[in-house]
Amino acid sequence: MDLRVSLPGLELKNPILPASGCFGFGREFSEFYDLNELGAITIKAATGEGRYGNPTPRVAETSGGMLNAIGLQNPGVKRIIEEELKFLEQYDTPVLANVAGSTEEEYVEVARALGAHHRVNALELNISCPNVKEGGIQFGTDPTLAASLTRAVKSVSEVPVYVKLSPNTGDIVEMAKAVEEAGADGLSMINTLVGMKLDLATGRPILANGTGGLSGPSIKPVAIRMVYQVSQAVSIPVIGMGGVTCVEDVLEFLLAGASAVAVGTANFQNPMICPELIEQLPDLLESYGYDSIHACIGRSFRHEETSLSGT
Amino acid sequence: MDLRVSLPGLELKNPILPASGCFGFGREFSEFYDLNELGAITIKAATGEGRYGNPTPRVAETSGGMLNAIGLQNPGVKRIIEEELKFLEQYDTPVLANVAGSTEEEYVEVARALGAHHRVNALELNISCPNVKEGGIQFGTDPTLAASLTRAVKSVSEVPVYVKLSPNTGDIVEMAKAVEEAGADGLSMINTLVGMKLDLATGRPILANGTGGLSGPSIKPVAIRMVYQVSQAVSIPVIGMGGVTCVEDVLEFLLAGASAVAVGTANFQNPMICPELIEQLPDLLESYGYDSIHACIGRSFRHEETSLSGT
Amino acid sequence: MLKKDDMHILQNKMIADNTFEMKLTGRFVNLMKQPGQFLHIKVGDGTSHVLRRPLSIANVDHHIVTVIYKIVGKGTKWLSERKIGETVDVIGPRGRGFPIEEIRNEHIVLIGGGVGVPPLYYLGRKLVQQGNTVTSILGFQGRDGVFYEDAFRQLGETLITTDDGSHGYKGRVTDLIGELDQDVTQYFSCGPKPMLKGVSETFTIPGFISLEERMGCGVGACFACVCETTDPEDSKGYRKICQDGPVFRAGEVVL
Amino acid sequence: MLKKDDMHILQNKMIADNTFEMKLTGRFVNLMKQPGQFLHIKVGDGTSHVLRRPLSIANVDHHIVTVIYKIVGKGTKWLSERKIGETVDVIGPRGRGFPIEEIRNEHIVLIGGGVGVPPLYYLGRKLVQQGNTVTSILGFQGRDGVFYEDAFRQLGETLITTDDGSHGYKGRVTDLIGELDQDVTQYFSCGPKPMLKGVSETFTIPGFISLEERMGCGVGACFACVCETTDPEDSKGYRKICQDGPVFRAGEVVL
Ligand SMILES: Cc1cc2nc3c(=O)[nH]c(=O)nc-3n(C[C@H](O)[C@H](O)[C@H](O)COP(=O)(O)OP(=O)(O)OC[C@H]3O[C@@H](n4cnc5c(N)ncnc54)[C@H](O)[C@@H]3O)c2cc1C
Ligand SMILES: Cc1cc2nc3c(=O)[nH]c(=O)nc-3n(C[C@H](O)[C@H](O)[C@H](O)COP(=O)(O)OP(=O)(O)OC[C@H]3O[C@@H](n4cnc5c(N)ncnc54)[C@H](O)[C@@H]3O)c2cc1C
Ligand SMILES: Cc1cc2nc3c(=O)[nH]c(=O)nc-3n(C[C@H](O)[C@H](O)[C@H](O)COP(=O)(O)O)c2cc1C
Ligand SMILES: Cc1cc2nc3c(=O)[nH]c(=O)nc-3n(C[C@H](O)[C@H](O)[C@H](O)COP(=O)(O)O)c2cc1C
Ligand code: FES
Ligand code: FES
Repeated sequence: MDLRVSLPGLELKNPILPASGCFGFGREFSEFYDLNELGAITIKAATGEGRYGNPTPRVAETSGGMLNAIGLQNPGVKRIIEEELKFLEQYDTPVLANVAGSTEEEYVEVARALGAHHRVNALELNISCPNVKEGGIQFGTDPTLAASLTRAVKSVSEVPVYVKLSPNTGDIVEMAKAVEEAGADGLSMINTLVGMKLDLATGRPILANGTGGLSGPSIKPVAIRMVYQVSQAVSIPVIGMGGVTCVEDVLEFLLAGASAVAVGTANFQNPMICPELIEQLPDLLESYGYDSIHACIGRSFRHEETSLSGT
Repeated sequence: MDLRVSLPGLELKNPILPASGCFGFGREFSEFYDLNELGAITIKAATGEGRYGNPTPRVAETSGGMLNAIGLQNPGVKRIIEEELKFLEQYDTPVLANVAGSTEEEYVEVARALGAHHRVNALELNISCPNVKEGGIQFGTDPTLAASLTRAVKSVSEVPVYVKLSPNTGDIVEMAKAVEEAGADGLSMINTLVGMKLDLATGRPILANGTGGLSGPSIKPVAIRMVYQVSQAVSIPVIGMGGVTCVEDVLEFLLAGASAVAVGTANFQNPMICPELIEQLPDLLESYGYDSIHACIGRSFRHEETSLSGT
Repeated sequence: MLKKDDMHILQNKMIADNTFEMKLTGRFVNLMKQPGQFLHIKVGDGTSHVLRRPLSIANVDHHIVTVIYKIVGKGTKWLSERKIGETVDVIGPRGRGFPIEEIRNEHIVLIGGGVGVPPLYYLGRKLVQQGNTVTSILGFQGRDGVFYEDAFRQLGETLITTDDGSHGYKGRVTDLIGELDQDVTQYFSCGPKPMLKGVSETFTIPGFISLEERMGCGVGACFACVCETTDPEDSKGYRKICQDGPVFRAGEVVL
Repeated sequence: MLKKDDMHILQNKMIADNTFEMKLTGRFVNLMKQPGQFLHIKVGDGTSHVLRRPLSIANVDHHIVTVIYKIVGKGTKWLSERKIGETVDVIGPRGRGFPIEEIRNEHIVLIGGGVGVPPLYYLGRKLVQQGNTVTSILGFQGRDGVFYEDAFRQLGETLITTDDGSHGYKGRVTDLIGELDQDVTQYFSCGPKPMLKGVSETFTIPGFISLEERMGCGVGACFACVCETTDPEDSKGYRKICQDGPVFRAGEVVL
C-alpha cells in the first residue's frame, strides 16, 4: 500500500516520524535501524546558545506514562548545524527541526539559522515546553503571544513552519486558530501535560525541577480529543502525537484527523518502534478496509461522506 | 493512629471519601460495607429537575484510565432529598453533596435546597463537568464566571461550599484564587480531563457524546501537580483526587497538600477500595515515620520546617 | 454484605473459534441461582484495566459456574491466557436474570446470537428441570463459531443459523421464528441489539430479552449502562442494565 | 545494527535480602566483554511501565550473563517474579565500562556499596585474569543484604562493612581505605553518590567510578541522565551517563 503523505515542506514516504526530544538528533537510533526508513526525523529542540538544562533527576515513571524535565538541553543552533545536521546529510529522510527560545528574538534567530539550512525541510516551533522558566509554554498558553511569535518566525523562515501546541490550555482550538491565522503551515500536537510525582520517602517531588511533562499512553485520550477538535477547525495539516505505542494507535490518530503521526516516549521502551509501526501499518489499514492512507485521515468527523461499504 | 481531619462542615474520622459520580448515593456500596467506615460520602451531582443524561455508550476504557460521559444523570434535587438523603439517615458519616446546573439560577436553587437539609454537611460545587452542553465546565474554565457562581451559591447555602475545579485550564491557580476570594470554604480537585477514544472499526468516537472525561491512574500526575500548586496558593483546604488506587497514592496526595483524598474510578475495579485504604493508611504512615495524619499534609512544600529526623 | 471473591479456575479451554469456556468455583457459587445474571470480572494486572468485564453465567452445576466468552479485545484476551489453578477476582452474581420461577409446563423458545447464547444454556436447563419444553434457535457467524450445539439439543429441539450458511440454516434467527410451533407460550432472547429488536418485533407472544451495554461500576452506582423505558410515564424513565437488568420484559425498554 | 534481544532466563533466585541473581543467555552475550556496562531491561507487560530498567552486568561466563538486582520498586519486583524458561527483552550491552584492557600486574582496589557491588565482580574477575592483584571493600546495610562474599574472596582479599556492624566491620567503606596496602595503584568504585564522593575525596591515587541516574532512553538520545563535567572548559560541559558512562575517571564529573 502506498503510505506517502505530502505535507508542507515534508514529502513523507510514510506517516511515521519520531517526536522531538525522544530521538536526539538521530545518531543513537541509527545504530538500531536505517533512518531512511522513517517518514521524517524530528530533531531535539535547538536554542540560540547551548543549554545545560535542568538538574537531575529529570525523568520519573508514572502509571502508563512518564514525566520529563530535561529543560531543553542542547548544544545550541550553531553546533547542531555543524555536527548534527552534518551527520544527517547521509540520509534523505526529511528533517523537521524543533525551535525553542526564551525570547522572541532567540526563536527568530534559531529559526533563521535552521530554516536556511539545506538539510532542514520544515521547522517545528516549540511553544509548549513546560520545563523551562522562560519561553516555552508561556508562549503556548496565550494565543496572542503565540500568534505574534508565529508571525515573527514565519517572516524569517525559508521553510514551512509547524507550531507545536501545548495541551495545558482550556481552549486548544482557539490556540490552533490563532497560529493558523498568523501563518503557520501546520500544527503538531500534543506536547506534554504538566504533572508531578512525589517521592514518598523524602516527601519531595522526584524531579529536581518539581514539575515535568507527562507523556506516554496516559495522555493519548487527551491527544486524540485535541487532534479531533483542532483538525476540524483549521485547514492546515496536523501531525498527531501523544502516547502512541502500537499500530492501532497510529490509525486512531489518523482517524482523528492527523496527517502524520509522531512517536515519542515509546522509543524508550522499544527503540525499534518506528520501523515496526511502518511495517505493520499497511496490513492494519487493509484489515479495516482502507485502500489508502488518505481514506482514513479524519474519517472520524467526515464520516458521512466516506463511510466504507461493507465495514 | 488518629486519622481524624477537621474541615469546614466535615468532621472526618479519616481522610478517605468516595468521589462524586462514582458512588451513586451510597446505596449500592452499602451492600459491600458499612458506609459509616468512610470519612465522608460524596453523592452524585444533583440538578434542579431530573436528567436522563447522554446517550450510551457512556464509558470507554483507556490505557490506565477511562472516559465517561454520563451527562449528570440524576433524579433531580427533590427526589434526591426524598429518597436518597432519606436512605443516608441511617448513617452518621458526613455527606458532601455535589451541586450542578445549566444556569446560575439552577445551581442556586439546588444549593439552597441541599444546603438546608440536615443530612448535608457541605456542598461541592461542580463547575467542572465536561459532559454537558450547558453549565458545568463552562463555569469552570472562566475565573470570573466561577467566582460569580461561587458567590451566588455561598449567599444561599447554609453549609460550607467546596468548589470542584476542572483541570482543563491553563492556569489552575488563578481559578483557585478566584473562587477562594469569592468565598469558597474549600476546593476539591481534580475533575476529569477532556478526552476521546475512537472505535477503529467504525471510525467514530466510542462514546455517543464524542468526548468524555478522563479519570483513573493516567491523570494522577496532573492531579498531584495541581494540588501541589493550588494548596500553596490558597489558605482554604483541598480535597484531592484523581487516579487513587492504593494507599501510597493517598499519601502522595496528602504530601502534595490535600487534607482529604477522594477515590473515584477505583471503586469500579474494587468496590472495597475505600475501607481497604482506610485500614491500610495507619501502617503506611507509620512506615514512613509519620505519627499523625497532619504531619504529612503538604509536606512536599513545607519541607524545611518539618523534615523528619531519621528519615 | 455483597459478594466479591477470588474464584479458582478449574478449566479454561477453547470451544470454538476464539471462544473459551471457563469453569470457576468459589464461595458464592451457591448464590448463582437465577439464569441471566452476570459475573463482573477483573482483568489484567494492577491498574492496566480500570474496568471489570461483564460475562453471563452460562451454567451452574455442582458448585461450579461456567462462563463462555469470545476474545474481542484486551480483557478477554487476558482471560483466555489464565491457567488452571489461578484465580480471578469476581463480583457476582449481578443483576436480575430471567423470571422463570413460576414457569411450568410451557413451551418456551430460546433465541440467542453469538455471545448471547451462553446465558440461554443455564436458562434452558432450569426450564427443562421445571417441566417445560424448550426449543432453541441459535445464531452464529459461521461454522467455526458454533458452540454448545449438542448441549442445547439435549434440552430440546435446536435450530442453528449461520450468517454464511456454513452450518445449519443460512440467515438470521428471526427467519426461523415463523416456523415455530403454534403452542409456544413465551420467548427468552439474548444477543446483539439489532437481533433483539428483530426478535421482539416478530413475536406477538410475551417474552424477555437480555441487553448488553458498556459498564462502569457494574453495580448500579455510576449510571453508565442505562436505557430508556418505553413508557414515558414511568416514574424513573430509565433502567440500569447492570442492576435492573440485564433482563427486561420485551417492550419495557427502548431498543 | 544494535543489540536488542529476548534473552532466556536460566536462573532467577534470591541470594540475599530482597536481592536476586538472574542468569540470562542470548545472541549478544559475546558482546558483553567490558565490565561496567549495563543491560537495559524492559519490565512489565504491555505499556504499564514505559521505561526500561538499567542493571549492571555482574558476570559473563560461558555465554551466560548474570545480573544481580535488589527489589526497590515495581520493576524489580516484576523481574523477581520471572520464571526460568521465560524471556526478558534486553537492550545491551550499553555504555562505557571500566577501561582495564591495558592493566597488568597492578594492585587494584574495588570499592562497592549495595547494588554497586555487582559490576565489580565481573571487573575483578577480568583484572585477576589479566594478572592483577585485587582487594575488595564491599559495603552493605546489614548481614542479610550481603551477597557474593565468597566469590570476591576467591579473587583476593575482601573486606566487608555493614552499617549496623552485623557482619564484617561496622561502618562505611571509606573507613577502611586508610588501612589499605601502600602498593595499591588504582581504585574502581561503584555505589551511591555520597559513597563515590567520599571514596574519590579520600584517595590520592587515580581511580574510576560508576554512576547511577534515572534514565529515559538508556541509549543517549534523551538527555535524562546527564551530569556536569568538572572542567568548565570541557567542550560539551556534560556527560551522558548511559552513553559516555556509567564509568568515569574520578574527578571528570561533578558528584
Ligand atoms: C450483561 C452482559 C453480559 C455479557 N455476557 C457475555 C458472555 O457471556 N460472553 C461474552 O463473550 N461476552 C459477554 N458480554 C460482552 C463482554 O462483556 C465483552 O465482550 C467484553 O467486556 C469485552 O472486553 P475486552 O476487554 O475483550 O474488549 P475491549 O473492547 O478491549 O473492552 C474495552 C471496554 O469495552 C467494554 N466492552 C466491549 N465490548 C462490550 C460489549 N459487547 N458489551 C459490554 N461491554 C463491552 C469492555 O467491558 C471494556 O470496558 C456481556 C456483556 C454484558 C453487558
Ligand atoms: C547504570 C546503572 C546500573 C545499575 N545497576 C544495578 C544493579 O546491578 N543492580 C541493582 O539492583 N540496581 C542497579 N541499578 C539501579 C536500578 O536501575 C534501579 O534500582 C531500578 O531501575 C529500580 O527499578 P524499580 O522499578 O524497581 O523501582 P521504581 O522506583 O519503581 O522505578 C521507577 C523509575 O525510577 C528509576 N529508578 C529508581 N531507582 C533508580 C536508581 N537507583 N538508579 C536509576 N534509576 C532508578 C527506574 O529505573 C524507573 O524508571 C543501576 C542503575 C544504573 C543507572
Ligand atoms: C524526554 C522527552 C523530551 C522531550 N523534548 C522535547 C523537545 O525538545 N521539544 C518538543 O517539542 N517536545 C519534546 N518532547 C515532547 C514530545 O515530542 C511529545 O510531544 C510528547 O512526549 C508526547 O508524545 P509521546 O507520548 O509519544 O511521548 C519531549 C518528550 C520527552 C518524553
Ligand atoms: C463515571 C463517573 C462519573 C462522574 N460523575 C461526577 C459528578 O457527577 N460530579 C462530579 O463532580 N464529578 C464526577 N466525576 C469525577 C470524579 O468525581 C473525579 O473527580 C474524577 O473521576 C477523578 O478521580 P478518579 O481518577 O479517582 O476517578 C465522575 C467520574 C466518573 C468516572
Ligand atoms: S455500570 Fe454503573 S450503573 Fe450500571
Ligand atoms: S537516558 Fe537518555 S540520554 Fe541517557
